[in-house]
Amino acid sequence: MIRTAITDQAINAAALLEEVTSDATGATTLFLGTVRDVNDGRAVTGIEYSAYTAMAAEELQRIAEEASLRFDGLRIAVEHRVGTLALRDVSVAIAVAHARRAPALETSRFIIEALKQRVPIWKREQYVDGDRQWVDPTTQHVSAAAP
Amino acid sequence: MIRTAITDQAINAAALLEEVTSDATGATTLFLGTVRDVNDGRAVTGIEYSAYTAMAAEELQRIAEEASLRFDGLRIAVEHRVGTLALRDVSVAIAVAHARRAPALETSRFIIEALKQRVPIWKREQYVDGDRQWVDPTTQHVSAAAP
Amino acid sequence: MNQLQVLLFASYADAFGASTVTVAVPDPATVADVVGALRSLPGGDVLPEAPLVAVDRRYTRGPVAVHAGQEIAVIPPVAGG
Amino acid sequence: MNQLQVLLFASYADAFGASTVTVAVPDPATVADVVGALRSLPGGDVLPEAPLVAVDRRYTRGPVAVHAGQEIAVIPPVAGG
Repeated sequence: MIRTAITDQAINAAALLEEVTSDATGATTLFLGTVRDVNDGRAVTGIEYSAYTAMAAEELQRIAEEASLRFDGLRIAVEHRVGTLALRDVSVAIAVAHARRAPALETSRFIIEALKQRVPIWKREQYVDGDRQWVDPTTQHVSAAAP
Repeated sequence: MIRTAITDQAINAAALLEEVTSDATGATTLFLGTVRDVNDGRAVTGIEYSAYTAMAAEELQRIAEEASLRFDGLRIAVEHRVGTLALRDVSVAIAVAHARRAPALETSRFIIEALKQRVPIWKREQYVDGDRQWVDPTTQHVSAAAP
Repeated sequence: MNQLQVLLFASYADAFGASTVTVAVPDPATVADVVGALRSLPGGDVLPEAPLVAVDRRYTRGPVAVHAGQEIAVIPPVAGG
Repeated sequence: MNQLQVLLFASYADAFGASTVTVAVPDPATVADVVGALRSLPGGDVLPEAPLVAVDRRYTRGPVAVHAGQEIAVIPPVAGG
């Protein structure tokens, strides 16, 4: 099974775990991305995630389908949230289950790496001083945003 | 932080996630081992986990401490359950959080691989036909158990 | 010349001051023509040498032809996860 | 000779019919002496050539000395997870 979604609702990690685990699976992995309090040395109060929603949904689904070709019997559920998130809020959840651990663990890693490279989602960090900046991973630091 | 336990209670995966996630973490991983319905071609109805409890607790803690030396700022919680488990029951949960995903993902993998090699826990599978056998991973199939 | 609508997001939308812009390009046109036309607009200097362009919600590579009716988007460096 | 208690688990406990057995070994004794004494007991043929032995809840390697008062355990192939 594969299910992927871009959502503006809070992500229910426990529900994703439940969704992928079956009688035939022996290993379930969950990866959660959460908002943390410091990035690039600046105190972060929240992150605003935006997406090219139609393409993000399609690209995320393509990634999960590519991942599913690598091992038989994978069960995959992925959600990425958009909107304004506070500290500790879950931005992305990747749940993968398989009969054995190696396919589950490797698929989880495959999906998060591909997601970060390919899915058209952006984040603007909000700082303690009220400033906001778009994060540009290609430069390994944040780039100045328009006011 | 590090917390490890051998427990005879049901594992609360959501509580472990909560426990390791902090304002400073951006990636949380969870690995769950669950009882599955087929092993080595035989229909399994449950698994009885037993342990050399005192040593299992110490060895599990040593593994988590070794893992914690590999990256700064890891937060680790691991529980392994013993007793008789039914299909889908969680036998082991490994929750790891870190500021960044690579340390979290790699630590999760490190811990499950070391746990499977070193922690003195055994499982006896119960089959549909009423038979029970101890699982011996070193022979890649189950070995005959005493009646 | 042909008028094409282009979708912009995040830092690019901020730089151009719009989430959709219309550019005039030769007919037939390529992705490079679209990027060249964008670059000449106010805010166009935000674009790197070879920005990512998606057509109909798929990334393009190389000299891909584009035409009216397609969904054309210029994609800033992604930062999901 | 010295009497030492040895802890057994899982398939080994089943084979020996007990979770603790007492073996007589030379004084001083090594882990190999303990394994040798176990092998001569009923059920002892369950043991592989070099079973894992833990002393005071740590795995041993090589010719480690053991003495009364230590917690000695022979460990079947583990299968946690």
